[in-house]
Amino acid sequence: MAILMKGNEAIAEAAIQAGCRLFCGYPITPSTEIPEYMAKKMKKAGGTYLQAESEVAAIYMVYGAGAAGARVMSGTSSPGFSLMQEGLSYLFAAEIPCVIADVMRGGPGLGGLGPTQADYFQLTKGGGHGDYHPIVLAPATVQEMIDLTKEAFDLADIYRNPVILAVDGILGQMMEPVEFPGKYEAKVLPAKTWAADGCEGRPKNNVISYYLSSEAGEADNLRWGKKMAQMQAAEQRFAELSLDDAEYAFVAFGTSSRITETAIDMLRSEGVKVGLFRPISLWPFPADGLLKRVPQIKGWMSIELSAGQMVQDVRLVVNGRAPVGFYGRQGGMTPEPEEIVAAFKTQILKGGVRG
Amino acid sequence: MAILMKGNEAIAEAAIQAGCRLFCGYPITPSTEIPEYMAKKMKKAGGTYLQAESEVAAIYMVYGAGAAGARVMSGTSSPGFSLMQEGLSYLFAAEIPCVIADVMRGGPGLGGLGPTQADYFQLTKGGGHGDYHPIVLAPATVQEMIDLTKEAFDLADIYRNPVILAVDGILGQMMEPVEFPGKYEAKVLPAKTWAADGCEGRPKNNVISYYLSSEAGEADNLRWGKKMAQMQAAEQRFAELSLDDAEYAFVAFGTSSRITETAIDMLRSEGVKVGLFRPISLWPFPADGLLKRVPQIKGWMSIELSAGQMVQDVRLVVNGRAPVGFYGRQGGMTPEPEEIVAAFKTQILKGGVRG
Amino acid sequence: MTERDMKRQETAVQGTAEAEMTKPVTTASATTKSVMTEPVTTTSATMKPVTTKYVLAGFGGQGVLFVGKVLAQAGMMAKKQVTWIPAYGPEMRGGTANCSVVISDKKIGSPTVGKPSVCLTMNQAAYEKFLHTVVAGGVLYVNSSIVPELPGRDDIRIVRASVNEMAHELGSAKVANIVMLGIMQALTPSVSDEELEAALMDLAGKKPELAELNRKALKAGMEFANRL
Amino acid sequence: MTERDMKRQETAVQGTAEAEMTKPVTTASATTKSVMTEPVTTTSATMKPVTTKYVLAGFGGQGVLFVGKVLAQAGMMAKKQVTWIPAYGPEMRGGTANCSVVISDKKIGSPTVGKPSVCLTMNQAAYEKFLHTVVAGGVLYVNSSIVPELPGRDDIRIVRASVNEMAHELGSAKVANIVMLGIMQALTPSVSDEELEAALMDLAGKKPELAELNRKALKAGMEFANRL
Amino acid sequence: MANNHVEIKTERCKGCGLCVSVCPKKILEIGEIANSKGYYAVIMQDEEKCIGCAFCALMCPDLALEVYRAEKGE
Amino acid sequence: MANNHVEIKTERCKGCGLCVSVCPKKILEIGEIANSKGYYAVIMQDEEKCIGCAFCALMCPDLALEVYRAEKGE
Amino acid sequence: MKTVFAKTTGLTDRVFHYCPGCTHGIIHRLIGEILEEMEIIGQTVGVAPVGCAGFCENYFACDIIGAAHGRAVAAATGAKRARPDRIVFTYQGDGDGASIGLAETISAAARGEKLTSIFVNNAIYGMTGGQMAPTTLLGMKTATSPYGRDESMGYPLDLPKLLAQVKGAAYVASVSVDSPQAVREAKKALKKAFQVQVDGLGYSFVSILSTCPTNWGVTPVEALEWVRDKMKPYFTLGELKVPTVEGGGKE
Amino acid sequence: MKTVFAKTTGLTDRVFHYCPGCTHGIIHRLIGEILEEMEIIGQTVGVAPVGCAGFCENYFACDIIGAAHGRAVAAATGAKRARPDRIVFTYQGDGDGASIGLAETISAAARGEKLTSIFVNNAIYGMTGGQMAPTTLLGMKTATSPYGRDESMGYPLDLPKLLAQVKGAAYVASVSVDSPQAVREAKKALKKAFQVQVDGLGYSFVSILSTCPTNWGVTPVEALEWVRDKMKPYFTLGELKVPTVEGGGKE
Ligand SMILES: Cc1ncc(C[n+]2csc(CCOP(=O)(O)OP(=O)(O)O)c2C)c(N)n1
Ligand SMILES: Cc1ncc(C[n+]2csc(CCOP(=O)(O)OP(=O)(O)O)c2C)c(N)n1
Ligand code: SF4
Ligand code: SF4
Ligand code: SF4
Ligand code: SF4
Ligand code: SF4
Ligand code: SF4
Ligand SMILES: [Mg+2]
Ligand SMILES: [Mg+2]
Repeated sequence: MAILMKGNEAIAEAAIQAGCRLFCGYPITPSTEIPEYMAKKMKKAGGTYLQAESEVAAIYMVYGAGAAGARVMSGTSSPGFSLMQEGLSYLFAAEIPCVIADVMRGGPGLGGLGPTQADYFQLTKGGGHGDYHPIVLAPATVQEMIDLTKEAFDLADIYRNPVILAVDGILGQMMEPVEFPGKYEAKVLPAKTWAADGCEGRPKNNVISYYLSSEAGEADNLRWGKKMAQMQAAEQRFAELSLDDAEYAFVAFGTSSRITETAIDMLRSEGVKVGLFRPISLWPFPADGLLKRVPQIKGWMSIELSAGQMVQDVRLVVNGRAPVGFYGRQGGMTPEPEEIVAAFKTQILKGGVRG
Repeated sequence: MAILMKGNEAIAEAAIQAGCRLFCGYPITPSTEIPEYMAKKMKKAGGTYLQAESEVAAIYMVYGAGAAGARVMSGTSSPGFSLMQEGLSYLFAAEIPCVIADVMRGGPGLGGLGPTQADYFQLTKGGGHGDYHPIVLAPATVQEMIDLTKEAFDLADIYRNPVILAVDGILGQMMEPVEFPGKYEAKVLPAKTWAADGCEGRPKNNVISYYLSSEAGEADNLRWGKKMAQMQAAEQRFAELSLDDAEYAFVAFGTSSRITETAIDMLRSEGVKVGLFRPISLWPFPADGLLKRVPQIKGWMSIELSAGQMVQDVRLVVNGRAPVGFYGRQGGMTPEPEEIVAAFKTQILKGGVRG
Repeated sequence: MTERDMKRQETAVQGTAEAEMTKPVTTASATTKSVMTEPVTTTSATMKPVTTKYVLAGFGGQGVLFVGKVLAQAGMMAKKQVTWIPAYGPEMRGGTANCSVVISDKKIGSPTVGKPSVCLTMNQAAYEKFLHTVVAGGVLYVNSSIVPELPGRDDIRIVRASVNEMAHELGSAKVANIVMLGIMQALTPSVSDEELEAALMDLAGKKPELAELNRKALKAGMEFANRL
Repeated sequence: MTERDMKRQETAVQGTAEAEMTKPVTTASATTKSVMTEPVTTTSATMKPVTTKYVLAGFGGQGVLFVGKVLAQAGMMAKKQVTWIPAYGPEMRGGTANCSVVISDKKIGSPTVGKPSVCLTMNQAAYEKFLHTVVAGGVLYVNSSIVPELPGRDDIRIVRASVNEMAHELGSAKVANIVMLGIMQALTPSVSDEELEAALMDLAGKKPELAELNRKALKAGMEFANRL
Repeated sequence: MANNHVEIKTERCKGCGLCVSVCPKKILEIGEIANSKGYYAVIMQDEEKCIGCAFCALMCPDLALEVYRAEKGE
Repeated sequence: MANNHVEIKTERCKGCGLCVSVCPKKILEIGEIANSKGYYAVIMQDEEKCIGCAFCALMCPDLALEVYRAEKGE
Repeated sequence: MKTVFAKTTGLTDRVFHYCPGCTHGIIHRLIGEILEEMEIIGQTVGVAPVGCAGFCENYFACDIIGAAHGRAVAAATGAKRARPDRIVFTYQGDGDGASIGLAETISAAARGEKLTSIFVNNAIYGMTGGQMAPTTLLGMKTATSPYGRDESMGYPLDLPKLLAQVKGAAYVASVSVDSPQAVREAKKALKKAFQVQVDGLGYSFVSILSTCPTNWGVTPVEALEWVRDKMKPYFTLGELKVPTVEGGGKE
Repeated sequence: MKTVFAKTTGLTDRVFHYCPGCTHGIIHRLIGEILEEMEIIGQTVGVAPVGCAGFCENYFACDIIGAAHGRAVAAATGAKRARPDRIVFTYQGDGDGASIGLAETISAAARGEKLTSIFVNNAIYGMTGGQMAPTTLLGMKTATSPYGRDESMGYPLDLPKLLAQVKGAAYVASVSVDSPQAVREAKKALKKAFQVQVDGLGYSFVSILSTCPTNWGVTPVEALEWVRDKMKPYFTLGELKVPTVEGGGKE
């Protein structure tokens, strides 16, 4: 049965259903419904909502719990997410599975509470130090928030890697009808034989994130590089809309992809053959899927709630074979479909953008 | 008169000469000589070395001092730099001038102490939340560390923006002969009429980083966007070596650019016409300078102490007009010139890399 | 805008203990004004899928977010596609809050509403902000208890109702929003009356007294509209 | 490697209060072995600019970083281009430390030294690690007080000297590194003897006693080498 | 002798009632008329009884009150 | 009666001298021979005097000492 | 007529954004009055927190730096070290100063930073809509302790009590503003705190029990009663530390 | 022969990497012995700091999680909350626990986290080569207080004294290992701390005065004397708080 639910609450409920029994977080708008929902529901589920003293502490609580083998999660918004960057780098290096939601708001600085996607770089290029990438999943509907949250926990366990839910503030606050399809069945996952949870009956485990020599450091980095290549091969996710006959394509994720859908309706009603390529995994960026469309598409356009970040990844894939335009709104504003249509016409149809 | 000096100490001395009178930091290898030098010399210069309780505190001490109009600096290494990401986003939004040195070590996680350039993304794409960029300067010699440190303070004041010195661990630890050219004369800089340093005799000043509405947030972001465009127009810095007759070009900064110089000597002695494009400003990336060489260069190759980060910026500029290869070492390792030569031959001369 | 407001304005839903801390202003008298345009969207059985886009605005505590939730809930119960998004004005406490609701027969693309077909403005700031966003041929509902008679538009229908007074008469100033919901239901329904009432009861009918009060308010609004 | 080691090994420079906490091992006896190859680089006045690349290695406290500093300082005083880079082995306390020094007549590209032309190994681990990195025709100096006679190479010159004992005789085990520096100066100089001595005095000649001791050690090394 | 006087800045008042609760003379009261922000501002019932103690102003979080004491002979 | 016995694991000893400093019988001493790490390990001077108090082992930071007490009749 | 009470010039004319009856307003006024009375408006730099008081730059007549959540003391430290001739104070909520910024508060005290922290304890995160704070009392229901705070969520932190143990803290007081008398006491403590800074004696800290009628879900008058009945019995009150001659503080 | 003293199974056979005479080694041994004696090696998860003890996973026979600098208590909190049936302890330096991780330490105490923190106070940052720590004594020369720590750099923080004021802390002790007798006392305190955790009474914390001969620039034996002569007079010693029946601690 469908129920009307806020995106943030949907994430929280889905996490509980996926077996998450510990949430460590610190309140921050517009993500606060996640901890609040957890505070309300975790106890009944036999789990714990734990309010950390800060986001720095929260991410390391996640670190400790994940290292001990638990399904654990945190949720925050942009400034809080910034405070977690050292932790994310550590989580990657110590190969600790966990799920973090970043419900993005207006930045930089204290900024504002309006929705943005301006943490894209931070999310996908690594806001912390060193060469690493968490998996980043970007839902576009509240239902997808549920489905991806559940999947996030599995992916985290499979790859021993943090998985981030990249949610713009609108999705976090929006209500839509959703369904929870029965009892969640986790995939058959590798046993956590590596976890530091008491060594009775087995050799002791250490979960650490340092290396003693540069040689060892390089070896670790190469091993992680291989793991990331595996993720790039297996975990690129995207959705397409009206691309089969398209001459032009938008690229957009999350809320901006939905606004773009409406813009596409408008353009199609004017006879313009345009479609949508929607990355669902922001990292790994769905380069292979996009690449398949490159021969067919005469002009691309990235629509973002930022000054233009993902557009770089689009350009890297298109690599000069067609113009790639960009339109975005910032600081909490969202574009109207009409603006997207107009920008598309200027930049792509009239060729206002460089190849 | 030339003196032999460690890179980290050179930064510290240059900062003092540039009028920096407050250093707030937290010790971390391999940047520790910066605070230690400050602790030794600041007092005599009439300034203060202040050991913060953490990097999070350090960056906000810098924030407060900069907001009050002081020339202030911090220095750290990768994990500490990660802890400063929220602060950097705030510094940008509140438009507070300051200088931070990131002496990069092996990551991710606790990692190792060997030199890397693996914070490139974090430095240039914004490790914190929101759309923002500090200026990032990457010296390649100890002398350049001095010159760029002094310039960093001026740039910070001119643009009211944080300026980062991106230093790989080798440069921080290396000794080279340097000269301090007499008394440092700061440029004529705009008076800090905006500083919050007591409002006697003028209307009160507030230095803040939030906006009350998304409309205002967008306006702020657009204004900052303009400022960043100005920096991109005026502050791209790079050096070229043997490019005038070159058919191929390496792109490299910092220590890897110097190793590459030796590789170029080797290749030139074999008759290969190859040169070096060395970004000095990592942000703004010297796209214009690189673009000028695009018509002439048949193959590019980025050499980095990372898994390949700057190569993305090179590819964005080259945009498919020539192959762009990459060779790097990780985790604290540095390449030998011979390795670079070999990689160049495989990837570029033998065409092993995609266009 | 404050994070507090974001949170608070939303929790000030109908029927919870958290109501406005200050009594609402109840001064302007009830007037109605209509222009002869048809509402853009109805639920009438045409072949073309129908999408209704709402913006509901007022100040925090007036329950506009709640009205939106009832509409969305009703739409969902009617097996339609729905979205509900809260938005908050730039000001501090007492600032403007609004929500966007889309009810549609087909999959909803953009959940944000820049140009509503149906708009509700419960205070003057909202009226001034949203008057010009309504699509030509759309309907604008105005709480004339608070919003004085101001310049309007000729290409939309403007329905004015002094819902504060009407609510007061029903026994609680708090249900002014529900009275307005009733008026909207009578003139621009997206769902059947039963579906709307069921949705309202779902969200604010837990306690019998409240259920009764809300039901009465809804009825009162519909009757008022039917008399227009 | 520990951050502490990185720091410490470096601060254990000649003539400071911070010397090794444990006495160095002084067992192996002095032997010398040479093959008939010319050092790759000398300061002799050829037209081609000369670049000498050093790796100086040992365990923390043996003062190899300091030897590198003296070489670099001397190179600078001789108006050459110089670089000095410390590097630290993977092990904990007692692990291997080394530094790379480049002295050149022209601008220095790579400051890292993968294939030294002149190499110094003050302990066995260093010997094993660096023996095979020396370029053919290069020179490897070995502290035979500590490094036992091990398989070598025929294409480089290997100079073995029991510098611990020699230093001991001079009155302080701490100057073994300077004795070795003297030997290196005699056989593969990059600068004049005066320049080297001046550099040494610059870095470790603040206190008269120390100045004297270091000068004597340098001399002793040079004399030893000249007798080879 | 003139009354002590409490000046109520109605537009600043948010009708919180803190002043009412502390007035030792119980002469303050939340009024019936809303200010432009919709707050029912406090009103003075009986200024003659005011002893000018300024308790009300001390507790007012919104600087809505100023207190003047009648001086001898006023 | 046999002596009490202190077993010195020379390869673990770092020659720090803490044991030496606390031995009530002053029978421990830093030796002259370096172990494979170059540390001059502690040596026992006169085991007969050892009272088996284990002060040395309690203070040894490197687990280089084990202490055994002779039992009655041994 | 003699003016018994009029608006201070230490504050601007802007109407506070705080909820009706929120005692943040009273505390603001006291600080404004002190800035005026001590004639330091033009020499003072205030540091704003993130929290309900995050917009206080609109009200204080002195220069203001807006810090990040929890970092007001760090920012104030930077400002004071850069300009030792200035009077620097922070204004912070309990979440800001005792949770995310706890290390900053205690470390500044330990360093004896010559600045003044004003800590407004309303036992809740007001700004974000009423979540549990480090100071939330046991049993108290908040958005993240919906069934009441129990021991598994920890005990309310009595920050002034801790700070009184820190050597570099020269003046530590814990006051309230729940009655006219308390308001007068609070002002005295605040003024002493500023005076300690002017005299260069070390870190001064004043904790003030404050209300949040909105998130407590009570009327403003009930909120004052709640301060009296629940908070005052739990949190240590009074002057917990006053300066000694040599600089450091004495309990 | 009767074994009076032999190596515990609570430690691996790896030789410590610590400098000669560094008392980190003694403290390691005590913990290993306790793990063995309490028969909890297989049930225990230790959390390593960043600092000289950052490699202690090589030595403790139990499972170890390596945290970031200052975050050991946060990581331990996560581990314990995830596995309340396990014994969880942190091993931290003074920089780790009292500077960068200060908020984590005190907040965990306030929350009454049922874990044990072992705080090794050597008055310096050992790992990074001897910089000033929050615990560095006045007058002490370090790499970042080359002329000696003076008051402008703050006063040494007496963390156990603070923690004893925090309600959720059930057991707080401050001990030393500068003599065999002291070592025995230290072991008793450590064992009590673990027992308090086993009994589920709340947070337990043991501060241990330790040496850093290397960075203090003295011999190991002189270092012990320095602990006795300089550190013990400054830092509060003893059992500062022992558990009460109801769970929270009592001073
Ligand atoms: C890094 C970060 N985390 C969280 C937030 C969200 N946030 C803003 S204010 C606040 C707490 C406010 O509580 P308090 O400090 O007690 O002040 P009050 O509003 O109660 O006066 C929080 C959690 C933020 N802005 N930044
Ligand atoms: C975020 C971060 N900042 C700084 C460092 C560098 N660092 C490593 S250990 C350490 C301090 C060690 O001192 P302490 O905690 O007292 O432990 P000790 O080595 O003295 O036992 C520092 C500053 C780091 N690794 N990470
Ligand atoms: S001054 Fe005193 S008596 Fe007069 S109104 Fe105010 S509180 Fe009442
Ligand atoms: S205390 Fe102030 S704001 Fe509150 S009712 Fe009285 S005058 Fe109005
Ligand atoms: S057991 Fe006691 S007497 Fe025997 S060697 Fe050790 S300390 Fe000395
Ligand atoms: S205490 Fe241990 S390590 Fe130190 S000298 Fe004695 S046996 Fe050796
Ligand atoms: S939310 Fe609470 S603390 Fe914030 S202004 Fe309102 S009453 Fe005051
Ligand atoms: S540096 Fe100091 S604390 Fe670290 S191992 Fe050596 S003596 Fe011990
Ligand atoms: Mg609060
Ligand atoms: Mg320490």
